[in-house]
Amino acid sequence: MNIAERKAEHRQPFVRVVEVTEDDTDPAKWGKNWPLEYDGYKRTALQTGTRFGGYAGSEALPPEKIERDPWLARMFKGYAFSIDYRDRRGHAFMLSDQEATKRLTKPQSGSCLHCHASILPLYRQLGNGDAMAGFEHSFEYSYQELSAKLHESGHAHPVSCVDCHAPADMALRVTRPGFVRGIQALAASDAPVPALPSIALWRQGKRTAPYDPNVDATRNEMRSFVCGQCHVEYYCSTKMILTFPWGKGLSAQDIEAYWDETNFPDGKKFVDYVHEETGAHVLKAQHPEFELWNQGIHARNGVSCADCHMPYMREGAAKISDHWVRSPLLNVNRSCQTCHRAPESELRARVNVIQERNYELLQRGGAAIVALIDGIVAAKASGATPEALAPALELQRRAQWRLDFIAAENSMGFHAPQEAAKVLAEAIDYARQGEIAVLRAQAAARPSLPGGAPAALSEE
Amino acid sequence: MNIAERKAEHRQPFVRVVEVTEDDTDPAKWGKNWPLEYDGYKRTALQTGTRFGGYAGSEALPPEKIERDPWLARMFKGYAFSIDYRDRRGHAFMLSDQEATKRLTKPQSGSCLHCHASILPLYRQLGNGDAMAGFEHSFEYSYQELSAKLHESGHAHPVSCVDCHAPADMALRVTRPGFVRGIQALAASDAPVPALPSIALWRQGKRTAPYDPNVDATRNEMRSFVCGQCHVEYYCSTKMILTFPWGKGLSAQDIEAYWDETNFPDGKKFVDYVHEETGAHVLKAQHPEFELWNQGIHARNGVSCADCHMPYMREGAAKISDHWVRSPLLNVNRSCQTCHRAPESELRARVNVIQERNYELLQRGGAAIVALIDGIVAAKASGATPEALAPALELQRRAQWRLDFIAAENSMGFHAPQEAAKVLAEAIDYARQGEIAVLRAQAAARPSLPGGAPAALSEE
Amino acid sequence: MATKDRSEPPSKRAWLLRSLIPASHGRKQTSSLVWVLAVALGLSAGVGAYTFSYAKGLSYFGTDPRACTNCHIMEPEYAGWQKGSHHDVAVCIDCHLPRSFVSKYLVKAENGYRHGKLFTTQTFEEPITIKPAGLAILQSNCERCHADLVHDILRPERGGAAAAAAEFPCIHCHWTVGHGERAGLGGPLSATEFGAQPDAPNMEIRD
Ligand code: HEC
Ligand code: HEC
Ligand code: HEC
Ligand code: HEC
Ligand code: HEC
Ligand code: HEC
Ligand code: HEC
Ligand code: HEC
Ligand code: HEC
Ligand code: HEC
Ligand code: HEC
Ligand code: HEC
Ligand code: HEC
Ligand code: HEC
Ligand SMILES: [Ca+2]
Ligand SMILES: [Ca+2]
Repeated sequence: MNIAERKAEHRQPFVRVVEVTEDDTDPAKWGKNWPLEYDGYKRTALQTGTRFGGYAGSEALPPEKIERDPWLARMFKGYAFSIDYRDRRGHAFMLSDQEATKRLTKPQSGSCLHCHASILPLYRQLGNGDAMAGFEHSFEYSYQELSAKLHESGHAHPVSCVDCHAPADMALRVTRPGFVRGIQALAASDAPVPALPSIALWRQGKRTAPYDPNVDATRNEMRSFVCGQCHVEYYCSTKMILTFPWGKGLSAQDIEAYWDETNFPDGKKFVDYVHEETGAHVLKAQHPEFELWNQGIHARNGVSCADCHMPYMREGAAKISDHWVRSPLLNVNRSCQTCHRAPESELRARVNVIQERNYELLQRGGAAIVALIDGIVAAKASGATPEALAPALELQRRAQWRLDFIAAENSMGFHAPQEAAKVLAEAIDYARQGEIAVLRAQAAARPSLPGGAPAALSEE
Repeated sequence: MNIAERKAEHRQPFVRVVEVTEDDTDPAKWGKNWPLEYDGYKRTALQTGTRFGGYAGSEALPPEKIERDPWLARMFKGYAFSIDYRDRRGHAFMLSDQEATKRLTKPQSGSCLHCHASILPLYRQLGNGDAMAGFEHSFEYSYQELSAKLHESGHAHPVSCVDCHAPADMALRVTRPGFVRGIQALAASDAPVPALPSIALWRQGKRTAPYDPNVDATRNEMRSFVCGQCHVEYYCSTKMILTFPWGKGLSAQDIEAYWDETNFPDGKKFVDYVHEETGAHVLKAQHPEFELWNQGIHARNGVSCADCHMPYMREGAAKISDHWVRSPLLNVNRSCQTCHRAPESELRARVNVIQERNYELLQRGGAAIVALIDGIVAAKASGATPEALAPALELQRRAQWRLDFIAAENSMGFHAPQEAAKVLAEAIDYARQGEIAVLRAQAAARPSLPGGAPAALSEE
Repeated sequence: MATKDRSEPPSKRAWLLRSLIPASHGRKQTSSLVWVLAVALGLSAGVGAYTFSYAKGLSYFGTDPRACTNCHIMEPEYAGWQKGSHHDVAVCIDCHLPRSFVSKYLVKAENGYRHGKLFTTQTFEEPITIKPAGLAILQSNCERCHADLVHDILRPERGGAAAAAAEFPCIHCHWTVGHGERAGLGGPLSATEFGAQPDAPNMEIRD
C-alpha cells in the first residue's frame, strides 16, 4: 500500500456502515464501523504474561494464586477465595472465567455480573427501562438466576464497546451504577482528591445536582473512570447492594474506616467473613487498582489508565487507541516512552526494582500473618479465652485488610510504590503486634510472668 | 535597566582579579573572582527552615532531635548521640556547630574534621605534602589535638571553594580521602550502580588503575560526588581509620552486610556501641543522603544533588549555580520547576505527601523499638539468660540499624520514598519479632507454655 | 444519555479547563484592553519605540527563529528547539502563533507588548512557562499540521483547541517535541522571594 492509498484510505470521514444503539452489546457490529479498534479488542483473547502480570500459559485456566502463595489461602480460610483464586487475564475471558470459578460452588449474588458482562440492557429490563432501578434489585438474585436471564437476553458478552462508549458520538461514558454511586459518595465527602480535579471543582459549586461523571468529569478523567467501573474494591453478596466503599476516601485506611462503620440492612455489623481457624471478623479486599492508582504520582500528574494500558498507536495513516488492553510492559515504547525518554530496557528495570521491593514486603507480610494465625490457633488449643484473644483478633482484621489490599491489587505496587510499601509496613506491624498480644494473653494467664494485660493497639 | 543594558551585561566576559591556589581556604579571596557564587555561599549563614528541614529559629543552637523524638535518645543509650544530637543547618555553621556539640565531652577522633572544615592543607602538612598519607594518620589524633593544629594552620574554615573546585580551572573535583577510598571500594565490588554510569564503564575496562572520580566520573556525577564527600554514612573514631562502608553496595542492607563482616584492627568484631540497657551490639547510621539518593528514581534519571540544592539560576544574562545550599523547598521554582511542569503549591504538596507518609512510618518504628527495649529490660530483670535473649538482641541490632538509617537521613524519605518505606517496614518487623523472641524466651523458661525455642529470624 | 450535555461545555468546565493548566502561576490573562492598546499603539506602547526597534522589533514580525532570541531570555528554548524533533519542520511561530493573518499579528502585538514590557522591567516569573493562551495556540498548531493523523482522536464536540489544550492536550504525552526536556531556568535571587518565606524569620533581604 503506498502513501497515496494510505491517505485515501483515511480521508473517508468516519463513515458508519451500521448504526449502533444502546442495545448493541455485540462488539462485532461496532467493529464494522471501527475495525481498527475492534481488531485490538479481539486480541484480548490472546494470552500474554509478564513476571507479575497476566497469564501466558497454555492451560485452560490461569494458575492458582492461592497455590503459589499458600499464605493467601490461609488468610481466606472460611471464604470462597480459599477454594479457587487465579491470575487474571484478558478482557475476552472475563465472563467465561467467572462462570468457571469454583467460587460459584458457594452461593453468590447476581451483583457478580456487574463487572463481567455487558449487562446494561439486562438492568434496564429488570427496572422496566430504568437501569439504576434494575441494578438496585440485581443483588437479590442468585448468580445462577441472573446469569440465566443474561444468557436468555442474548447479551452474554464480556465488557463491550457500549459499556465505555456512547453509541451516538463514541464519547467515553461510564455506565456502571456501582461506580456512579461510589464516585458520588466520594464527591459528597470531604476526602482530598488531588488526582480528580473535576470533583474538587464540583465541590466548590452549588451542589444542586449530585456529581455526575458523565457531565462533570474531564476527558482525561474519563480515560480512568471507564476502568474504575470494575478495577476497584467492592462488596458483593445477596445480603447488600453492590457497594464501592468510597464515602470516606480512596486510601486503604479510608476504606477500612468506611467498612468499620457500615452495617448490613439487618443492622448487624458489616463483615466479609469469619476466619475459620481464629474466628476473627475480617475484610476481603478486591483488585483496588483505581484506588491505589489514585494515591500515586502518575494520577497526580493526570496520567490515566488508558495512557498506559490503551496507548495510542499508529495504524496506517490514522492514530488510534490500542484496544488490546494488557500489561504496559508488553508495549513499553507506546505506553511509557512518549513521556519517558529512557531506553526500554531502563524502563523495564525501573518497574522491576519497584515490583521486587513490593514483592519482598508482600512475602514478609505473608510470613507475619501465618505466624499470627498459628499463634492464635495454639492459644485457643491451650484454652485462651475469647476475651483474652480479642485484641489479637482485632489486629488480625487490620493486618489482613492491608496485606490483602496490596496482594489483590494487580500492579505489584507499581501504581503507587511508596503508598503500597506503607500499607504493607502497617500490615506487618499489626500482624506482629497480634502475635505479641497472643503471647501476652497467655502470659497473663500465668500471673507470675511479666507482660500483664493484653497489649493496647498502638495508634496509627 | 532596559534591553540595551541587558544585552551589554550579556556580553560581559568574566575576569580573574586575583589568583587562587590550593592553599586558599578563605572563600572571601575566591569571592573577588566569582562574586555571584560567593554571594550565595555567604547566605548559608542565614537560618532557614521547613517542616522537616533546616533550622529557622533564633536560639544559638538548633533544637535537639533527641528531645523531639525521645525514642532516638533511647536507641542511643550508651553512645555520645544520646547526649546531644540537633537539627542541621547551613554550611556556614558546620565548624562552630561541631565545636559546640556536647558529643565532644566523650573522646572523639580527628577524623571528625574531615567533613567540617577546609582541611586539605592540614592533611598535606601531616603527610609532608601527601594528603592521603596525612589523612591516614589523622584518625589517631584526638579531636582536640587536630582541631588545635587546624586553628594554628589558619585553615579553620567551613567547607570552602577549594574543597569542591580546582583553583586552576574551577572544575569540580573531590578532595576528601574518605570518599575516594569509599567510591574505589564500591567500583571494585560488583554491586549494581544504575545511577553511577562511569563506574559501570570503568568496570568494563582493564582496571589497571583504581577508579578515580576526578578522572573517570562524568560532570553530572561530580555534581553529586562533591556532596557525597560528607553526606554519607561513616565510621569515625581513634580505633580505626575514617571509613565509608561501600564495599558491598550503597543500600541499607548492603552496608549492614559490610559492617557485619568488618573487624577492628585489633581483630575484634566491629561495633559502634553496646546498648546501655540491653547489651545489644548495635550500629549507628549517620546522614546517608548520598546512599539513599542512589536508591531513588531521581538518581536513576541522572538528577544530581546540585540540580536540587544548587540549581542553576539566571543572573542577568549569565547562568550560575545558586551557592546558597539549602532546602529545595525554599527554592521550588529553581529547584523543581526547571524540570516539573507543575505549580509550586502542587510540588510542595507532593513532597508533603511523601514526607508525611515517611514520618508516620518513622514514628511507628520508634514505638516498636521502645517496646522491644522495654521487653528486653523486663526480661533481664526477671532473670532471662543472655543465651535466651541472644536472638532478641540480634533483632534489636537489625531493627535499630534500619530505623536509624532513615531517621538520620535528612530528606524525610524524599530522596527515595519507596526504598525508605521498605527499610522502615523491615525495621518494624525486626523490632516486633524481637519482642516476640523475648516473650518466647520467657515462655520457654516455663515448659508448660507453648512457643518453645526462641524464634528463628525470618529471612529477608 | 448524559453525553448530550457534552456538546456545549458548561461554563464551569471552561473554568476547570483553566484551573487544570499546569504551572500557570495563576497570572491573569492579558485583558482585551491590552490587546486594543497593543494594536492601537503597536509594540511601542509596551516597550517604547527605542526598545522596540533596538530589540529588532521588525524582525519580530518575520519567521526567523533568531528573531525570538533577540532576547537572550529565549535562548534556552532556541537551543532546545534546535535539538528537538521539529527543528527541520517547524519554526517558533509555526507552533506559537496562530495561523490566520489577523490573529497572528494581534498575538504578536500582544506578545511583543507583554514580553517586551516584562523583559525590560524583569517582572516576569521564572522559569518562563507557557500560559493558557499560549497552550491553546500551540494545540491548534499541532492539530493543524497533524490533522490527518489525529483526526480520530480529536473530540471537537467538547470544545475547540482551547478545551483540548486544557483537558487533554497533545503535549500531555508529546511535551518534548518542541524543546526536548524542559529548558526552564530559575531567575535571580529577589527580595520578594525572602518576604515570601514565613518560616524563615532570620532571613535578610538583599538590596
Ligand atoms: C503510568 C502507567 C500506568 C498507569 C497510569 C496505570 N497502570 Fe496499571 N499497570 C502499569 C504497570 C507497569 C503494571 C504492571 C504490569 C506487569 O506487571 O506486567 C500495571 C498493572 C495493571 C494491572 C494488572 C495487569 C496484568 O497484566 O495483570 C491492571 C489490572 C491494571 N494495571 C489496571 C490499571 C487501572 C485500572 C489503572 C487506572 C485506574 C491503571 N492500571 C493505571 C502501569 C500503569
Ligand atoms: C466491565 C468490567 C471491566 C472494565 C470496564 C474494565 N475491566 Fe479490565 N478486567 C476486568 C476483568 C473481569 C478482568 C479479568 C478477566 C479474566 O481474568 O478473565 C480484567 C482484566 C484486565 C487486565 C489484565 C489483562 C491481562 O492480559 O492480564 C488489565 C490490564 C485491565 N483489565 C485493565 C483495564 C483498563 C485499563 C480498563 C479501562 C480502559 C479496564 N480494564 C476496564 C473487568 C473490567
Ligand atoms: C466491582 C467489579 C467486580 C465485581 C463486582 C466482581 N468482579 Fe470478578 N473481577 C473483577 C476484576 C477487575 C477482575 C480482574 C482483576 C483480578 O483478577 O484481580 C476480576 C477477576 C475475576 C476472576 C478471575 C481471577 C480470579 O479471581 O480467579 C474471577 C473468577 C472472578 N472475577 C469472579 C467473580 C465473582 C464470582 C464475582 C462475584 C462474587 C465477581 N467476580 C465480582 C471485577 C469484579
Ligand atoms: C474498557 C473500555 C473500552 C471499551 C470496552 C472499548 N473502548 Fe473504545 N476507547 C476507550 C478509551 C479509554 C478510548 C480513548 C478515548 C479518549 O481518549 O477520549 C477509546 C477510544 C475509542 C475510539 C476513538 C478513537 C481512538 O481509537 O482513540 C473509538 C472509535 C473506539 N474507542 C471504538 C471502540 C470499539 C469499536 C469498541 C468495541 C470493539 C471499543 N471502543 C471498546 C475505552 C474502551
Ligand atoms: C502521559 C505521561 C506518562 C506516561 C504514559 C507514563 N509516565 Fe511515568 N511518570 C510520568 C510523570 C509526570 C511522573 C512523575 C514525575 C514528574 O512529575 O515528572 C512519572 C513518574 C514515573 C516514575 C517515578 C515515580 C514512581 O512511581 O516511582 C516511574 C518509575 C515511571 N514514571 C515509570 C513509568 C512506566 C514504566 C510507564 C509505562 C508503563 C510510565 N511511567 C508511563 C508521566 C508518564
Ligand atoms: C530531586 C531533588 C533532590 C535531589 C536530587 C537531592 N535532594 Fe536532598 N532534598 C530534597 C528535598 C525535597 C529535601 C527535603 C527538604 C525539606 O524537608 O525541607 C531534601 C533534603 C536534603 C537535606 C536536608 C535539608 C535540610 O534543609 O535539612 C540534605 C542534607 C540533602 N537533601 C542532601 C542531598 C544530597 C547530598 C543529595 C545528593 C546525594 C541530594 N540531597 C539530592 C531534594 C533533593
Ligand atoms: C565538607 C563537608 C560537606 C560537603 C562537601 C557538603 N556538605 Fe552539606 N553539610 C555539611 C555539614 C557538616 C552540614 C551541617 C552544618 C551544621 O548543621 O552546622 C551540612 C548541611 C547541609 C544542608 C542543610 C542546610 C540547611 O539549611 O539546613 C544541606 C541541604 C546540604 N548540606 C547539602 C549539601 C549539598 C547539596 C552538597 C554538595 C553540593 C553539600 N551539602 C556538600 C557538610 C558538607
Ligand atoms: C563523613 C562526614 C562526616 C564526619 C566524619 C562527621 N560529620 Fe558531623 N556532620 C556531617 C554532615 C553531612 C552533617 C549534616 C547532616 C546532619 O546533621 O545529619 C553533620 C552534622 C553534624 C552536627 C550538627 C547536627 C548534630 O548532629 O547535632 C554536629 C554537631 C556534628 N556533625 C559533629 C560531628 C562530630 C563530633 C564528628 C566526629 C565524631 C563528626 N561530626 C563527623 C558530616 C560528617
Ligand atoms: C559543596 C561544594 C561547593 C562549594 C563549597 C563551592 N562550590 Fe562552586 N560549584 C559547585 C557545583 C556543584 C557547581 C556546578 C558545577 C557544574 O555544574 O559543573 C559549582 C559551580 C561554580 C562555578 C561555575 C559557574 C556556576 O555558577 O555554575 C563557579 C565560578 C563557582 N562554583 C565558584 C565557587 C566559589 C567562588 C566558591 C566559594 C565561595 C564555591 N564555588 C564553593 C559546588 C561548590
Ligand atoms: C533535573 C530534573 C529534575 C529536577 C531538578 C527535579 N526532578 Fe523530580 N523527577 C525528575 C524525573 C526525571 C523523575 C522520574 C520520573 C520520570 O522519569 O519522568 C522525577 C520524579 C519525581 C517525583 C515522583 C517520584 C517520587 O520519588 O515520588 C516527584 C514527587 C518529584 N520528582 C518531585 C520533585 C521535586 C519536589 C523537586 C525539587 C525539589 C524535583 N522533583 C526536582 C526530574 C527532576
Ligand atoms: C514543534 C512545536 C514547537 C516549536 C517549533 C517551538 N516550540 Fe516552543 N514550545 C513548544 C511546546 C510543546 C512547549 C511547552 C514545553 C513544555 O511545557 O515543556 C513550548 C514552550 C515554549 C516556551 C515556554 C517555556 C516552557 O517550558 O513552557 C518558550 C519561551 C518557547 N516555547 C519558545 C520557543 C522559541 C523561541 C521557539 C523557536 C526557537 C520555539 N518555542 C519553537 C513547542 C514548540
Ligand atoms: C522582547 C524580548 C522577547 C522576544 C523578542 C521574544 N520573547 Fe518570548 N518571552 C519573553 C519574556 C520576558 C517572556 C516571559 C513572559 C511571561 O512569562 O509572561 C516570554 C515568554 C514566552 C513564552 C511563554 C509565555 C507565554 O506567553 O505562553 C513563549 C511561548 C514565547 N515567549 C515565545 C516567543 C516567540 C515564539 C518569540 C519570537 C516570535 C519570542 N517569544 C520573542 C521575551 C521575549
Ligand atoms: C508546521 C507544522 C507542524 C507543527 C506546528 C507541529 N508539527 Fe509535529 N511534525 C510535523 C512534521 C512535518 C513531522 C515529521 C513527519 C511526521 O512524522 O508526521 C512531525 C513530527 C511529529 C511527531 C513525530 C516525531 C516525534 O517527535 O516523536 C510528533 C509526536 C509530533 N510531530 C507532534 C507534534 C505536536 C504535539 C505538536 C504541537 C506541540 C506538533 N507536532 C506541531 C509538523 C508539525
Ligand atoms: C495519551 C498520550 C498521547 C496523546 C495525548 C497524543 N499522542 Fe501522539 N502519540 C502517542 C503515542 C504513544 C504515539 C506512538 C504511536 C506508535 O508508535 O504507533 C504517538 C504518535 C504520534 C505521531 C506519529 C509519530 C510517528 O512516529 O510517526 C504524531 C504526529 C502524533 N502522535 C501527534 C499527536 C498530536 C497532534 C496529538 C494531539 C492531537 C497527540 N499526538 C496526542 C501518544 C499520544
Ligand atoms: Ca471487598
Ligand atoms: Ca555509622
